[in-house]
Amino acid sequence: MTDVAESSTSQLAYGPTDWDDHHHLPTNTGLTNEKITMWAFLGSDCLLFGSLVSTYLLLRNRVGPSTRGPTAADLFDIPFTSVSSFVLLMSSLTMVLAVTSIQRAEMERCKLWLLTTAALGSIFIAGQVYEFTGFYREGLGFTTNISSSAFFTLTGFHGVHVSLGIVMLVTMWVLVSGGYLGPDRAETIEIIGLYWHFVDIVWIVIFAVVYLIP
Amino acid sequence: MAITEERPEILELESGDTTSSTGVFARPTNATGWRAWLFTVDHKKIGIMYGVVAMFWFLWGGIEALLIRAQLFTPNGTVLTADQYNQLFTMHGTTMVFLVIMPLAAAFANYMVPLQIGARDVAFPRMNALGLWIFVFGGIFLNLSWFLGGGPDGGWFAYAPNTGVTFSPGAGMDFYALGLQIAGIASLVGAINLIVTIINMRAPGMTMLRMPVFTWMILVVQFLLLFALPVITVALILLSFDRTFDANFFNVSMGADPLLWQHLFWIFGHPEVYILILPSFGIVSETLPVFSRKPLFGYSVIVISGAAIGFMGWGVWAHHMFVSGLGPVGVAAFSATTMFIAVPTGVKILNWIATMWGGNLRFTLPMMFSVSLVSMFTIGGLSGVMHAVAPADTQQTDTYFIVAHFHYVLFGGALMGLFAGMYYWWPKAFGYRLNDKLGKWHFWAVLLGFNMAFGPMHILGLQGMARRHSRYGPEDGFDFWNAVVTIGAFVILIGMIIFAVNIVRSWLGYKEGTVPQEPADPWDGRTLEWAIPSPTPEHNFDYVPVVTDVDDFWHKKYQPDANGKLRKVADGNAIAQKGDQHPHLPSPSYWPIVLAAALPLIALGLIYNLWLTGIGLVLLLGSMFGWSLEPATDPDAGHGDHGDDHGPEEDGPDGNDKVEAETAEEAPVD
Amino acid sequence: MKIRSYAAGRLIRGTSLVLMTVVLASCATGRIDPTDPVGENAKQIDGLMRLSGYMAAAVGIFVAIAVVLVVVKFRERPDDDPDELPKQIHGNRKAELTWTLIPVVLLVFLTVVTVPAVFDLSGKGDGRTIKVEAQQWWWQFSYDVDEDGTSDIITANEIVIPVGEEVNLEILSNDVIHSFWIPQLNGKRDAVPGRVHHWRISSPVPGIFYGECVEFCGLSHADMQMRAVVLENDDYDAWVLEQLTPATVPTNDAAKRGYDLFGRHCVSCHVVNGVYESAADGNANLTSGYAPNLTHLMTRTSFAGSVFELYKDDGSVNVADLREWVRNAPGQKAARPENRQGMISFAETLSDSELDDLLTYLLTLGGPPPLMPN
Amino acid sequence: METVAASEEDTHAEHHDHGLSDVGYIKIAIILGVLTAVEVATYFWDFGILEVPSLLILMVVKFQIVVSYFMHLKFDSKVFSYLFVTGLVLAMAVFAAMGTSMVFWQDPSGCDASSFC
Ligand code: HEA
Ligand code: HEA
Ligand code: HEC
Ligand code: CUA
Ligand SMILES: [Cu+2]
Repeated sequence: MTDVAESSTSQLAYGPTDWDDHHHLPTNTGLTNEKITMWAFLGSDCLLFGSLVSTYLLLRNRVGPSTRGPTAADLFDIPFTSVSSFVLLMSSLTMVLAVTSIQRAEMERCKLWLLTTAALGSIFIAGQVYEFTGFYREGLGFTTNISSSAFFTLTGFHGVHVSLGIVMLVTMWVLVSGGYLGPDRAETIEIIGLYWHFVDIVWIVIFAVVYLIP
Repeated sequence: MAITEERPEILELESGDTTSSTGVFARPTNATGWRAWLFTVDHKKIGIMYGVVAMFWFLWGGIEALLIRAQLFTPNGTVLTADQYNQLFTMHGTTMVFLVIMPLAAAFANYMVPLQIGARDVAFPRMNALGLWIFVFGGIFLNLSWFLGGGPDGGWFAYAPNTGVTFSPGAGMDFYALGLQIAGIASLVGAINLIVTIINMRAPGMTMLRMPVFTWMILVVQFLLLFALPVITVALILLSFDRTFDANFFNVSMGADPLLWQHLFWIFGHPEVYILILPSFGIVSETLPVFSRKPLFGYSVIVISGAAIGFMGWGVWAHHMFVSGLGPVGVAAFSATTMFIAVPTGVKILNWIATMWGGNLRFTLPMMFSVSLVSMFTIGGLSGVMHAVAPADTQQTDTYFIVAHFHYVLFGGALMGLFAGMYYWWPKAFGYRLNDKLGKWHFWAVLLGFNMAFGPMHILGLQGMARRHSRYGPEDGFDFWNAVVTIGAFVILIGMIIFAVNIVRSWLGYKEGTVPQEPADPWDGRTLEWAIPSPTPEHNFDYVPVVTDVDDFWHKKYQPDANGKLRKVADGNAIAQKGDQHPHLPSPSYWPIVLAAALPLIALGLIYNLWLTGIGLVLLLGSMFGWSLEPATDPDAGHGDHGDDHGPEEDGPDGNDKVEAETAEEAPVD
Repeated sequence: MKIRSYAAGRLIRGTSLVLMTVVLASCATGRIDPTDPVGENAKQIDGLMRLSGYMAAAVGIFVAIAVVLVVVKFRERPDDDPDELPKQIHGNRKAELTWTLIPVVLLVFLTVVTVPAVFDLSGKGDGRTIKVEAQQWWWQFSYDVDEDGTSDIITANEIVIPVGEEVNLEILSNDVIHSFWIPQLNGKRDAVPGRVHHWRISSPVPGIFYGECVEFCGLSHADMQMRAVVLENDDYDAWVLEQLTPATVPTNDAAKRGYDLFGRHCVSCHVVNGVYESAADGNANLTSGYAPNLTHLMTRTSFAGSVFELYKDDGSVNVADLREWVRNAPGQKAARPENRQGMISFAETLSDSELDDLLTYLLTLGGPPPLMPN
Repeated sequence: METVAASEEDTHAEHHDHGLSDVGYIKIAIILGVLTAVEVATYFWDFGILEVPSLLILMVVKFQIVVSYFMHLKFDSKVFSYLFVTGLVLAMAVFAAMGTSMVFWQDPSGCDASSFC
């Protein structure tokens, strides 16, 4: 290190160095920019869901003079939601299998797991849509009362995250199928996997805190 | 991150390379004229554009302030109606905070951080351009409200339920909520980009504790943004849903608690004030050593205290709510936490003074602004500590005592620091200095006007003048000082006009040749940006510098002689890089600006007609695909497209252009 | 050397001059004055404020001196050798520690005096309870004289309290957030819809103390003032008795015509106890549901958010302003009647003679006030 | 290269340990499934005062497992942990404080908005 500094004459304070000629510049951490980006984004998203969850918790039982209708919690169908939570949980397994497959260059398997994950995600979303319409039919719309506004906003935001994840997974499937994305790009799938798992852990929290804790 | 061979300027699809992205649309080639600016992905051009746009909004925010002051010049002023007044102070605060100070800091961050860490660009150049354009459109969108039925009228912290549809029926608050949302996206995109850049793209040898303090403070600020923005995002979403879709978050008759908004806003809002000040703290930590010809006193202490301020800033938000009905336990707790923020801040102030102590102080313009930051910010900080004494704050809050506090920290702190930065880095960015004489007039006019405008506000506050009051009566006894304040505001205006004149005259002079070309290192600088020519060449560094010390460039110039005494061994201008290499640079791109344009469309649609939102969404998705399908400038890049919601940056074809030209070897990272 | 001390001297003299002007000028005060505390709580707050102010000033002066010293002493001189570097000091652990610890000590001290004061100053007053309701853009005060849980006296904009008693306030809001502040009696407290906030005020001397709304509450936030009227105990009891008396139908002709007009135009919003009570429990014509109770209008010294004086200096009624108010309220004080915020205009509805009659009626509503502003 | 390149913060970056085998992941998933079943059981049977704490513990454990194994945080660079955990801890601390202050630290008022008390 000191060699570099001293060998460079004062004419060339920052001239070409040995280092420049023979090596490319690695990132300082040895990690890719993309993966750091995703983790930073997930750190940020913790605050987003933190705000939404605490908003729901603070508002779920509040009543005022013109409160009407049931609260969201009154209408929960725990067995049903348990099943869809389980489906989302298992999609994390298939996601991780997609990642390991592409890391081993098993493209067919990777495609299969990608699609499975997307399918499980879609089942979850379908379940959510079913749940929402059910609530609506029982008289709990978005504007009915304060707990419904908070509930639909929280779960809706989660649903939007899942849906975006599904879009990404399907896109990945297309790219892998078309041969545009090979094992050397395994990290892309891994990064999308991170996002997917994050959406899953958010649901773990929502399921426990919103649905199960009375 | 891999490195490429010499590459042609325009890239088609890599034949045979199945893993690079498809090149459906051509990228613009190195465009000239206005195109070179609209489609650029160069962090320096982007930085300059941030600055220009921010100065435009500064003019506008200043005019808003002057209208406010004109109204308050005399008792029962008749310049403005109450309604206009309310819109003006709301937009004045919002403009100054979100459209002036934040983007000015972003201007310096974008321009200087890559230079200070020895990088050729930021991690994701296209994302960088995206951030700029989203900010530009966000600002325009926010101000469109003036032409579409009136500006927002709820104050910059928009306390619910006054900002709900019932009490603010116009579209103004919709523009506020959605406009800040858009500006927030811009900041988030920028924050992630800069975090990754600083974590990952420093020159070899530049460890975290060898980074320039400015870069450090920018890093802290980006983390504050990263974690604070989601909170206001949620707050604004709740407000928008209430206003647009009839949700009940702040509907008291449904049982809402209005304090929820206050908590969410200030959980963002207090870190936000440190977002505003820390870049300026970083700037003066650069200028004071340079112009004192001494190293920064306690480099690591200053860095750590900066991080500590950022960190502690999360635990004090409720000091804005001392009279909101928090209850004594909360008030006492937040009162105590707030006071102790003075400790790391004080450490900085005293370290700066210690830096100057025993130095050889050159009173150039950057130095003058820096010293005025040190003294003026302290005044504001100390009144901050007075607010932190919660019982006393029950007499101060919502009076001009608070207005005095935050103008001292915002104008006397943040803005003074940013002006120091402008004078300091002007030669680096443009190749010439701003005229010294005009600059001095600017400085003294601003310093005088500033103290005339905001000093008496302390007195007015203690006399009981409430803020956000569109008038006061002759019986209140506020006339004299209000007149002084208004005159002070116009003195600031004069100072700022001198500044504008200075810019134009120096630029014309430079073009004519009467203002000299500045060398690479005009101030005897300490950090890497002075080791390259002025103005900065497009590729920044000919050769990536290898760093062995804090203030590495300075150590190249001054080395101990045989007796251990420091001697100047080289002239900075002579040893600076020549800027004569031509490494490959990322091509411009159409997509950032197109994608950004989709956001105001979506927002306008939410206010007026959902069809417009649909069109905006189509444009958004389309440009995301365009973005991903654009040919990479690097065979290693392009992970394909996936519309994930924080911007399709993972395909970052531009992310990898760190070192290309001289290096031939391809080596995978893992 | 000489030049330096001359510059320093000039600076010091200059600053002290400025400071003196500031101090002198800030003695000139208006009606609202937090720096002239009267109430017990306000006095306690004032003590803390002064303490923190002196501390801030001390630190500020220290920093200012240091900056001036540095700037004067270490500035570059023409005869300085450009190649001679000043001593390169990178830091000093002891110094850092000193200027970390000294502020810590100061702030610990400040915390130690602040925290108990916070608890001291919170909580209810031990005197009678008065309900304070804020709405756009005026204040309503209700008294439960017989303590049966319902309001017996409802008045607007002027809270009347007996001297020496620490009354307990229950602060509410009927629409948006406002803030209750009578600086000479106590600090401020927000009125937040959906919440009840306890606060207290007291004054050891009789008199009128001025206050205002200090949380931005929309269009006419600037015109939402209030007064505290502190009365000797006897006067207070007399005031209560008068307020408890309901209004009656006037006998005088003009006043009777005004009374009828009132019944036609005003009762959708205003209550006059004993005669017009239809609007009593909130009404749909206003977002907040409330307009001032006018039963004893003339016992107040001001009207419409205490923005207009009800009496002139000579003690006669300020008929001109009151008439103009009734004719065209939104022209006098910004409001959004179309959005049910504030009083509507009668400029189109009422003829001049009708206005005169109405005024005659309004002037029969109680009065004069127990205490006049001097 | 390694000598000059600044790989100071992170020395683990090189050996990208990608965690478990497929079978290992399946085992993890089974564990997660079982934990979820226990969670759901609280809905059918009464756990008394243990219910809320046990649900919270189960939630945290599940969270931890997914993050450590499925997201490899346990095996990956510390940089990622710092980024994520900072956000997570900040969120928990800030919102815990906000919730506490909104629920427990209120002025004692003990009456509703429309009556004397
Ligand atoms: C750049 C922005 C900035 C900065 C840096 C600060 C810094 C501080 N602020 Fe300020 N503040 C604002 C911007 C800022 N503020 C704004 C915009 C508002 C109003 C928002 C609105 O209502 O619209 C506000 C409002 C505000 C309030 C609420 C007032 C109210 O509405 O009732 C409070 C209360 O505690 C407060 C406190 C502080 C404190 C303690 C600091 C501290 O960080 C200051 C620390 C610095 C020093 C103390 C000086 C140097 C220290 C020494 C020399 C050491 C020795 C010192 C001692 C021992 C005391 N601020
Ligand atoms: C950084 C932030 C910032 C800055 C710089 C300023 C600057 C000024 N502010 Fe500020 N102000 C706020 C932030 C800021 N303000 C905030 C957050 C609020 C609270 C809002 C709320 O309550 O909601 C507020 C509120 C506020 C009020 C209180 C209103 C009220 O409560 O009723 C007042 C009153 O005097 C005021 C006055 C001024 C004045 C006179 C200036 C002057 O310093 C302005 C001087 C500037 C100019 C005159 C422009 C000149 C520019 C040029 C000529 C352009 C040059 C161009 C090039 C070089 C290209 N401001
Ligand atoms: C739409 C409802 C409405 C109607 C109708 C109305 N007022 Fe008012 N009035 C108000 C409101 C609201 C205020 C408080 C305004 C303020 O202070 O900003 C008020 C205030 C007043 C005041 C001042 C009271 C005080 O103590 O400050 C008087 C006097 C008054 N009205 C008289 C009248 C008369 C006379 C009429 C009929 C000709 C009338 N009002 C009709 C709503 C109404
Ligand atoms: Cu009521 Cu301001
Ligand atoms: Cu703050």
